[in-house]
Amino acid sequence: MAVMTYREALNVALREEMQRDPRVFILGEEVGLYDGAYKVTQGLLKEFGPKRVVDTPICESGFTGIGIGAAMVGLRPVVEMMTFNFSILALDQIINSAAKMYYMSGGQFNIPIVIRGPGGPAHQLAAQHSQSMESYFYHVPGLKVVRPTTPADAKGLLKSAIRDDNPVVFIEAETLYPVKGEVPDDPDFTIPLGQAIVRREGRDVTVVAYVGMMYRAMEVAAELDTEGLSVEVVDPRTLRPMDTETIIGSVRKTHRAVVVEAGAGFAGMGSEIAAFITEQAFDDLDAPVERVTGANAPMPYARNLERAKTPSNERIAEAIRKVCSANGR
Amino acid sequence: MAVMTYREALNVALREEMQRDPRVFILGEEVGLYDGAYKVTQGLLKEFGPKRVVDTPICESGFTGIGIGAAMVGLRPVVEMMTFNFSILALDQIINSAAKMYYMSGGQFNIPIVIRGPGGPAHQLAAQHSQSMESYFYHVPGLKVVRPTTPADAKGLLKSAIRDDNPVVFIEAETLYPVKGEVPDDPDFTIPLGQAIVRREGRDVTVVAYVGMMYRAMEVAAELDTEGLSVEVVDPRTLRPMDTETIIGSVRKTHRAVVVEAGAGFAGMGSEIAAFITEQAFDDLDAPVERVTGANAPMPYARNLERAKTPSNERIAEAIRKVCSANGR
Amino acid sequence: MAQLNTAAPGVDAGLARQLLSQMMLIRRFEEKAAESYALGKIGGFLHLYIGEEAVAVGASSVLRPDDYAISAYREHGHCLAKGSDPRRVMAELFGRRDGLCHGKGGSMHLFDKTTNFLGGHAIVGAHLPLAAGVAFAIKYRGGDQVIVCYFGDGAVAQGEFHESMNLAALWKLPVVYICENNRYAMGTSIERALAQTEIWRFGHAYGIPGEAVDGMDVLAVREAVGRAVDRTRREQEPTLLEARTYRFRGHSMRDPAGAIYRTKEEVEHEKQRDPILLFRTRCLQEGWLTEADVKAVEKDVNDLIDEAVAFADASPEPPLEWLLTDIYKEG
Amino acid sequence: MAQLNTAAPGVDAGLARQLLSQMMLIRRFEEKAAESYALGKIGGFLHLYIGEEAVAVGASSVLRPDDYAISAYREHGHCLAKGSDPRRVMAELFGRRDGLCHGKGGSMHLFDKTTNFLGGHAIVGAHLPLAAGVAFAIKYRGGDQVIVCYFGDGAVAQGEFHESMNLAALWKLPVVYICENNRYAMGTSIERALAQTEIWRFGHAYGIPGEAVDGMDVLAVREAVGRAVDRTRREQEPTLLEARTYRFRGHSMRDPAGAIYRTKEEVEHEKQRDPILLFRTRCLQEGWLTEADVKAVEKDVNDLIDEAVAFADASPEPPLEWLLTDIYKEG
Ligand SMILES: Cc1ncc(C[n+]2csc(CCOP(=O)(O)OP(=O)(O)O)c2C)c(N)n1
Ligand SMILES: Cc1ncc(C[n+]2csc(CCOP(=O)(O)OP(=O)(O)O)c2C)c(N)n1
Ligand SMILES: [Mg+2]
Ligand SMILES: [Mg+2]
Repeated sequence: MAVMTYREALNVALREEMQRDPRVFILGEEVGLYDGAYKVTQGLLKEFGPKRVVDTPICESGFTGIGIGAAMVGLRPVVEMMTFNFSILALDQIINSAAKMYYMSGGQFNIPIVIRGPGGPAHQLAAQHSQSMESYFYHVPGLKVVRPTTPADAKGLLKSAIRDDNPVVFIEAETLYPVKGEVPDDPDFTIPLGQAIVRREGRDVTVVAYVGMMYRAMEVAAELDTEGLSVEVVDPRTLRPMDTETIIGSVRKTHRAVVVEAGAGFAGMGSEIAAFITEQAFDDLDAPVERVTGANAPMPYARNLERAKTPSNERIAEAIRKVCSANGR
Repeated sequence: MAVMTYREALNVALREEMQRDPRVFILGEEVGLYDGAYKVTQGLLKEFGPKRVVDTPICESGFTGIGIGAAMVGLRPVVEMMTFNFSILALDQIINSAAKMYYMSGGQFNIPIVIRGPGGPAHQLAAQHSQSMESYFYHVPGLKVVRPTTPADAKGLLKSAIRDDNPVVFIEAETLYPVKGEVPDDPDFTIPLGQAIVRREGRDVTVVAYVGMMYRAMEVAAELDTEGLSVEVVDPRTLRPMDTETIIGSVRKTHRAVVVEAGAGFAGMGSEIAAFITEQAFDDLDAPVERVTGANAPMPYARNLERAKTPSNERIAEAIRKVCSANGR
Repeated sequence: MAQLNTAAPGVDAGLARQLLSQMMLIRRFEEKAAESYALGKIGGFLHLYIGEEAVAVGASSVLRPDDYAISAYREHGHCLAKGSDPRRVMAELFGRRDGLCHGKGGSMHLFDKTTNFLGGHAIVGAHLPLAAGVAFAIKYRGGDQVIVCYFGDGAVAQGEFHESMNLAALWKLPVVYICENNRYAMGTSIERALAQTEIWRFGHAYGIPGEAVDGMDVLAVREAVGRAVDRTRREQEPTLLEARTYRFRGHSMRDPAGAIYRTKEEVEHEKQRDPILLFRTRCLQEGWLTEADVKAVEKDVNDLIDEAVAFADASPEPPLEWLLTDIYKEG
Repeated sequence: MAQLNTAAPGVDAGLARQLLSQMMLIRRFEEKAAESYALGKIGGFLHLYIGEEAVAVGASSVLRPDDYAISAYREHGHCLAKGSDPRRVMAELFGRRDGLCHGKGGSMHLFDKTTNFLGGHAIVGAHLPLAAGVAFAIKYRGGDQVIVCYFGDGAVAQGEFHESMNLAALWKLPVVYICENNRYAMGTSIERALAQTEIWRFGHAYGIPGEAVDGMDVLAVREAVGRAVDRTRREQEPTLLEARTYRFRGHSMRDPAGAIYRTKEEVEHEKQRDPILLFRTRCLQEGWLTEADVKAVEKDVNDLIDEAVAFADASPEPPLEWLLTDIYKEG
């Protein structure tokens, strides 16, 4: 095990997979000469050369399409979105070409591509550059969608994504790049897509959260522990396919659930999680699932408004207390 | 009251609003000389001339951007997407420009634009041309999203959408264009955005459904009536802002709910509806909310597979029976 | 009636028969598809290629089997010309189990891995970057194939046209872009869609060589595409060809006449340049084929297509479980 | 040191002072913004315009107040040159209540309805169609305004560039597109991004007239944009100008040196053509201004910007309720 940042873990995953498989290459804005706008691809141009680390002009639809075309005939592109905000320009390619091709062609052309880059709220980047983009993807049959929370997950899941034969939308958390953690060195270490993880065991309530919100949930859980509330925290890690089993298993044990998400709440990921928990564990639930979500507003620039936009520890704690007090605990 | 088709009702709404307000104009592919790919704009070029009914080349992002720019300085464009499938190419403009401009500019530039056209599953148009596109929009703060079910709604809601000062995504149902119904003649007839309607009163269960699925729900309700099950059908009509009050009011009365949607179920509109019903009426619910949704698959071409993709009357009936039998009715 | 007089070096009876027979096969296929559509055996959108056959046939005649081709939704001709079995193509249109895509794709989404035919794409403009991506992969692997990318005049207004031209030129990708300029995108004439109606000239800005070619003359197409493919294969650089053609039918079966936006006279005038009639006449004039040869070709083609229809008719619907297969590839 | 020698008909002391003072105002504004960023008073991305001032100032000097301007995210200069109050612009960068957008937009999203400055857009290429839309509205209303649309060389690879050129040319829309070619899009030089690096030539394909102009020479920019605006106003047709310029700083404050992708020598060489130094020298040479005049301008500018910073500093944060206002406009 080495201790490294989330950013470094991603970098190692890319390097190892490029070493392992000559069909893997990287395509995107500033991934090469500039070493990545967020330095995730640092050193890769030097190691693998311009054939496999390809700087593109600004044309998200065009270069994503190039990746998909290359994947049609057997390469395994990793397309970097400088930030996921720009993936909206490539959405037609990702959804209409990548996600549907295997189906439309009756199983002839699968698209082994990874679309990756930072996403989620960032620091004072305002409405167009700071948003949770996963909502455009997780609804789409044919896509897999990953949101890694820890450095180890970043590495293990990215490696699985690259080895996967399907299009994987891999949304890193911009604010987690400097976060450190232990990461297995084994180049064969992978984490299967579609497996949630219980980050913390607890008896009284299940909190479902990923990326930045997972860290907040863990802080809150530690605090509430001192109040005698035992909080279990589950991180789905992959949003599609969703590991409903692990989540439901946890809820059947705790009888209460809170879902936290950074993005706007209306029709967000939390809606689906709340819905399937209720569907599958209705009779086990002692209270309705609580959702703690980002405000239903574009992201404001001003620091104080920005802070208010995203769920705070206080709001998470409040929701936990609320479900725990309902129908007596 | 005149009896007319859904298509004609839309046409009348456009005509009346263009007569009423010279700032209203229509922009899109084949809206003029061809009289609309689906004939919704029939006769408008003749009546209003090429200045106000503008045929565009195929460049959804470009011409939607033109509409938004024109709206910034006070015009009131109605942009037709030949079908909503193509709106994905204009998504950046709709979301990053139209939906956020009012907020980013601190209230200086509102965008009074309507983006309209047919959407939802159609007949054997396969994966790229037959899908429920609302999921890309209803999550987005700053947008309003309408899905009209009847000819009268089509007229009344489109007129409200055109008079609204905000960007409205107005997704008609391709398969409902020929459906006939009574439509008020009054040129001042409008239906406010954000108001659901109870299509059919009932005591035992609330079914929430819109566009094509609403008609199926009504058929099923009539059938089940003969079995002694009294089904209330609520049509949200506007998906954002959602009239949660009417829906919750109905559920508090019936204690049971089924949500039907044509699109893929995972993280669809039904997830949000199920989630807020459970949140707000948990103690009134005698059974978990059931979701009846389209299969989590791209749309297949073959007729039999296509039929199986979308909820059938049988599946709706089954879900209703299931919630009604849970915890004894 | 109009005549073809292009130079025709190297044309012999065999080649003439091949070209004529392929064009007739596509024509007959399309006529039968139209009939089947009227009978309700084919659903959805059906875009016929009738009138444009010389482009697909001329172009495909210079491709190697390991070269790739990709197209939009009016692609029956491209798919057949690249070598697909008409029976499986027809079965796909019928939405049957033995279709190329097992009935899941339909008319707009034909794919055939065995012939390197890469679809079948129905978002106008979207397959242009895909073509560049295939070319990228060819180059990445050090191969000497090319990809031919067919698209309509309507796609030229789309941003992805520009993105593709720029990337293909910048990175020197071996793709031959063939714009099938039939002068209309549905009801919109090129004059109402493009500030530049000489489409091949768009290449200039990017330094992409190109030319316009008479898309009704199969030999002219063959020559121009031949030159382009040779150059592209040799130099690993893109080419932009504009094949001037015309669709004799409406945009799709739902626009049967195509009469709102163009005059009867115009359509009649263009039909004088039917690529099959023109080439048949030429074959007879040049002595490449006899009347009897042509008759034989006609009969073979009719038999093949009758067989294709019978095959499609006999093929069962896909099993219902297939609704949920081919969404994710396992393992 | 480099010198400016363009013909300068009609330049007098008043105009010279105005141009110099605006360029210096923008420069000083940017320097103070950089300082404030280092102090943590400004957050997020901050893209400085230092080195490119001649473009915004030259262009704005020929616009009427009722003409429009629109830009991308490196827009402080365009916004100020169009007439916005530096105090409110600085307050916006500080995220304060009295900012142009009440602190909701920030550096990348400046909007000022009172000066017809239409933003402040941060998706590369996306504001080009918006500009065409504003021009569409001008024409629709029968007005005689124009809109100037500033964008970077990086936006040229984006499909919306092409879509906008085509639509503006096809529909003859009164928009003057000004590409600020500073030779880099972040770390990507135009040679690595565009198959055609003479950006103004892209207009040819669409029949859009254009030219390249020295973007370091405020009088040259003024003349070229003046001609373009006159023509566009008169003919109601687009123009494409390429202003050749250079950014002296990194892409944003997060790329302070901008040194990975360009050499120190290159940067030093370009700094010899600092548009403010060049124009100041010219003013003195031509006798338009005296040393004392220049000093006075400098002092005024410094005072204005100090005041802007003080104003921004004093402005409170927006109230928390504003998180949920301005999402929908009420009837
Ligand atoms: C992005 C997009 N917009 C609109 C359509 C609807 N549409 C289908 S075909 C077509 C016309 C295309 O014309 P052209 O490219 O000239 O090809 P042709 O049909 O003439 O072969 C249109 C507008 C579409 N499929 N995709
Ligand atoms: C669609 C999109 N892709 C990527 C980015 C990230 N990005 C911001 S600025 C920039 C470079 C733009 O360069 P250019 O247009 O030349 O303008 P300059 O910064 O030189 O003024 C990039 C890639 C973005 N904002 N939008
Ligand atoms: Mg065409
Ligand atoms: Mg630049």
